[in-house]
Amino acid sequence: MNMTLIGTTLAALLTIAVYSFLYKDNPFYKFAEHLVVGVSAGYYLVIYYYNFIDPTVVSPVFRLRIGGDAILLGGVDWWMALIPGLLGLILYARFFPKIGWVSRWALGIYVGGYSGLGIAPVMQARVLDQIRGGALPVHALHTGQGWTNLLLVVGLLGTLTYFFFSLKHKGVLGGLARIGIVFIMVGFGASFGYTVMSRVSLLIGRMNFLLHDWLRIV
Amino acid sequence: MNRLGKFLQIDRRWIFLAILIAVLAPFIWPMGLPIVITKPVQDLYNAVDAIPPNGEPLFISIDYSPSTVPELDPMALAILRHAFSKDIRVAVLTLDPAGYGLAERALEAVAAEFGKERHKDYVFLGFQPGISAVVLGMGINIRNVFPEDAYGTPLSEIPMMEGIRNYDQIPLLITLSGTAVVEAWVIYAHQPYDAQIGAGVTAVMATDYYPFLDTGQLVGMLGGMRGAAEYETLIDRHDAGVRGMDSQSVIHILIIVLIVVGNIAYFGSRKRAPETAGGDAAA
Amino acid sequence: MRREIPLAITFLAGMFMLVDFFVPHHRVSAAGEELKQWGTIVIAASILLGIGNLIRVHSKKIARRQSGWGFSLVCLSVMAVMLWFGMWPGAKLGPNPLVGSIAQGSYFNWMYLNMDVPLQGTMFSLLAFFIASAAYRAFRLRSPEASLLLISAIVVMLGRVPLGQLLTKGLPEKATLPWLTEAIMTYPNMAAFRGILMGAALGVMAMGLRIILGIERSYLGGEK
Amino acid sequence: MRALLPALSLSVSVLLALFPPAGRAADAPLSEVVRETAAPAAVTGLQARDYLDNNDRGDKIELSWCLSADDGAGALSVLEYRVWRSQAPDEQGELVATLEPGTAAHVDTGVTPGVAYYYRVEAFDGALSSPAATAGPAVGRINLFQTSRLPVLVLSLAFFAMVIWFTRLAARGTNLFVRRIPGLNAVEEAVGRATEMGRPVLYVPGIGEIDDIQTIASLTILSHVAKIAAEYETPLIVPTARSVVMSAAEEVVKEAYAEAGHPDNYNPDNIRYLSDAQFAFAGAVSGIMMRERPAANLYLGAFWAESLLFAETGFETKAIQVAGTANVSQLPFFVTACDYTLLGEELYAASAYLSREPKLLGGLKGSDWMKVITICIIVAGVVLTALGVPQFGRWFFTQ
Repeated sequence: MNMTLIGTTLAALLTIAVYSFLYKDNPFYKFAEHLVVGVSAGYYLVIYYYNFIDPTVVSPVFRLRIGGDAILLGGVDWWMALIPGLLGLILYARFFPKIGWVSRWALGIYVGGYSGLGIAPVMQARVLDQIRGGALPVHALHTGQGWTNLLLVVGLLGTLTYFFFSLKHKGVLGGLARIGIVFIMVGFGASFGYTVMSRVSLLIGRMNFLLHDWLRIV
Repeated sequence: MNRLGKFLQIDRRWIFLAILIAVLAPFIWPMGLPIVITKPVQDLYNAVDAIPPNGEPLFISIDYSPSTVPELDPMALAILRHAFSKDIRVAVLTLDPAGYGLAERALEAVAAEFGKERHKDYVFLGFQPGISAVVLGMGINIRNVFPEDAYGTPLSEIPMMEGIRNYDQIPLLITLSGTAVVEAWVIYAHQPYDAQIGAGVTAVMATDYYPFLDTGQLVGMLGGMRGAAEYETLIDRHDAGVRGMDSQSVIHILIIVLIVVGNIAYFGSRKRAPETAGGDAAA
Repeated sequence: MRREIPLAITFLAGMFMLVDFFVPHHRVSAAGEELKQWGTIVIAASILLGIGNLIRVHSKKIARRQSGWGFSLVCLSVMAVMLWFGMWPGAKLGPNPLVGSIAQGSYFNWMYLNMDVPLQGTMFSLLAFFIASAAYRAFRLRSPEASLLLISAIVVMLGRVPLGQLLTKGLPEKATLPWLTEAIMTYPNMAAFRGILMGAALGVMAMGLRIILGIERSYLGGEK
Repeated sequence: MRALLPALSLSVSVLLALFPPAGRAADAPLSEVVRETAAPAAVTGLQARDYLDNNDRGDKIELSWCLSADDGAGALSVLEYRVWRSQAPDEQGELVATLEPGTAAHVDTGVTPGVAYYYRVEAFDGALSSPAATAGPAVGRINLFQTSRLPVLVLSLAFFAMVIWFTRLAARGTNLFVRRIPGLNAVEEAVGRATEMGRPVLYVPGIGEIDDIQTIASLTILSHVAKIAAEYETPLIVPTARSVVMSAAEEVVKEAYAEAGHPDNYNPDNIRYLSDAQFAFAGAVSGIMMRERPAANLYLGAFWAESLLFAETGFETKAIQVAGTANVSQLPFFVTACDYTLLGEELYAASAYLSREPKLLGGLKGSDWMKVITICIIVAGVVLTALGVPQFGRWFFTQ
């Protein structure tokens, strides 16, 4: 027995333990469930430390100072790495009721920064570009392209109307919104059907593992 | 409740059993159904094929985690095999912390298969957190975000990375992902820096990205195991993707049969027992 | 003050990143990069908050011998083992001893590949079963909308697999299942999704603006 | 015989003009005859201007020109374009680039910001150069505005103005109408049912990080749900996949219990961090559903593939399920497997709608009117393209 074979067997047994959940909740599944939570917690801690905390905070602030030279990190001096390090630390202020409110500073920078960062690119990629992609020529109705373009434009306008909250969906608005629902439903159906494939692939992948990699019967 | 009505309330474990049988059977008795190549796959294949050998490297970002391995690993293997068989250089990175081990495993396996040399033919840049920061940072200078490769060699000492500064020197970047990372590449690399982005995504995410193909924000796309199977067919090297396609067919047919049977039972029983189970499909 | 300072910080950080998008000046770009870097460090540093919660909840269970405490013990001990394998003092990355390394061949990597990968992958694959039972239960022709959902799902399911392609092989191209699938994906599906995306984008922007302006602040918690 | 030579060379050059050889002209010896007498045609329309990228150091100048008439076709096939840069209009200066035929633009990097440069571009056929086209002075500047993003700015400002305007209207007490959103009332109903059955409520705020706006929308809804749960004295379980979301959820729920007047009923053990790993989280939440049997499951926030895992397990435990996400790919599963589903923007609307705080409704109104503008632009675009005005797409082209 070598490590590879032990590993494959262990992985196969764990795989079967998870599938047993389909029959009913049982101790094997509970074991697998708690195991994966523990393993992935350990994995994330280690990966985050090595790839992140260490190179951006620990190394610049501690280790490399010992040598005397301040190093540059993406154009920033070592002491600049202290600021985010402190921001990370003050998240833990919430365990000390007296200064707990300080932890919101870190949250403020993070949430505020990313809210601001999100707005304009979203406007660009999801509104402007999609307007550009959505306003298609529909005058050439003697060609198939004209009709499909018309379909796209009507569907887009209908869907947008469905999400109009300021008025009741009656009359023209109601009609357009209804067209929107039709498109949404066809889209959801298609998406569902498309996904079946993805999910089945996963099952096939696991079966391939059990039969090909572990049992070697196919 | 009549007999049909009872059929509607069937224990779903019978369905689970049927699915299990449907997935296993074709493994034991393969049918070998033909595979048709779709345009997004052909486009991506052509884009990879057009990269000159031993020149600027193809970048592959392995942005998936263990949960999507069955769909995305075959893609990574197929694209790597395509590139290495054409002597195209490859740089691999990952934006998903859980992708580190997977990226390393796929790259080293295929590189060994083709006898490629690290730092000359390929390089593994490792993981960097902060998706948008990394993607944007690469637009300015790759060395700012990946000062060294995954094993600590500075990029400046890696021969194949000489002269590779930013997206201008990257002929194509393919992201393989089961999450919205693809969108980050489009928004932060294609939009500002005009980087050429290709994607390999899970079948479910593929629907999200059809609009991006249409607007040219994505060069091409592989969707799900089917996409991998098509790519494997294009490079003429059958592997897990092609092997699974028969099971796909059988399960799809099984689900459709289940839906049809369910509807027959539903209409047959509706007169007496109005059916209440299930979600309200209307929004 | 306890409320104003975080709101002011949120406002400044948000406005800066918003303005950064429109200002190409390299110093502004560099400052933006730096701010983003801070954000990600904050998130990385936060992971101990979660781990702390996990340890607290499970050790309470173990201490009180609550039902299933054995599983809590499994969870905590496997996490400790993983940490020990990965971070043994003096460890460094790259090809080196089995303990204190995360490179291929180390114990850490072995546990990851043989426990984490198969467990998560298998949990994900449960969806193959669930998608079948959901389809069986919910796809009923009970209203026009539900019928559309059902029909387009069936067409796409058939059109995506080789067997479905064989079913309509002899027919003219525009009547084959792969063509219909592609057509549904490209037209109705894209129109609807584009609409939903645009609507959602406006929601994101409005929410983002409310956050920056401090109108939306429930995520910051209470006043105290 | 002598008279034949010019005639031959003429006919060869005509033939070559009509049927350009596949390789470069230099490979064809006969064309040498012609080459000695004339240089390729010069490029036209040369322009030099400051180049603006998104990390502007002012060290780039962008050149564009129209190809030489002899590029690609003709006997005097262009071999390369040569770009010269100088600081005086009549100097030849320094050769900064040689470019392949077919190139009609170049970005000259490495200029000093604020210095005026002159450019000369020549077409070169291997032997002779065309007369130089000149352009300048051009100055590389460090810009403070990305002009290609003007449309984004204009639309964003219009949007902000509307949101702020409606928020102020609402703050002054104007009654803003918002139509009923199907499914939102179900949230309260679900909590009520769990109370009747004496079972807990499960609230999953998605697996997004707190920088995902959906997560923040979800926390706002959570605050509302927690208040109801506190009033009904029903336990509320909140599993999270992100540490920061967990600590924010703790604050939100604690605050809600205090506001509802039941601060003592708040149980910190019910706000749980499970795992950052997607399916470790999904598996653990399924375990909670099976063992603690919540009667109402609310899934609001950013969800990915785990959506159906939750919804089907929840169905098996016979819980009433309300879902909402802006992740379009997951909506089909929530719609088929849950009792009620909030689609896309409805999730963001929900936080405003449920809290019934007038100020939050301002954002909703603002995005509604932005939708009207968007629809108008699309219709205008369709009409303009039909009328043959092709510029429309270009107005919305940004970088």
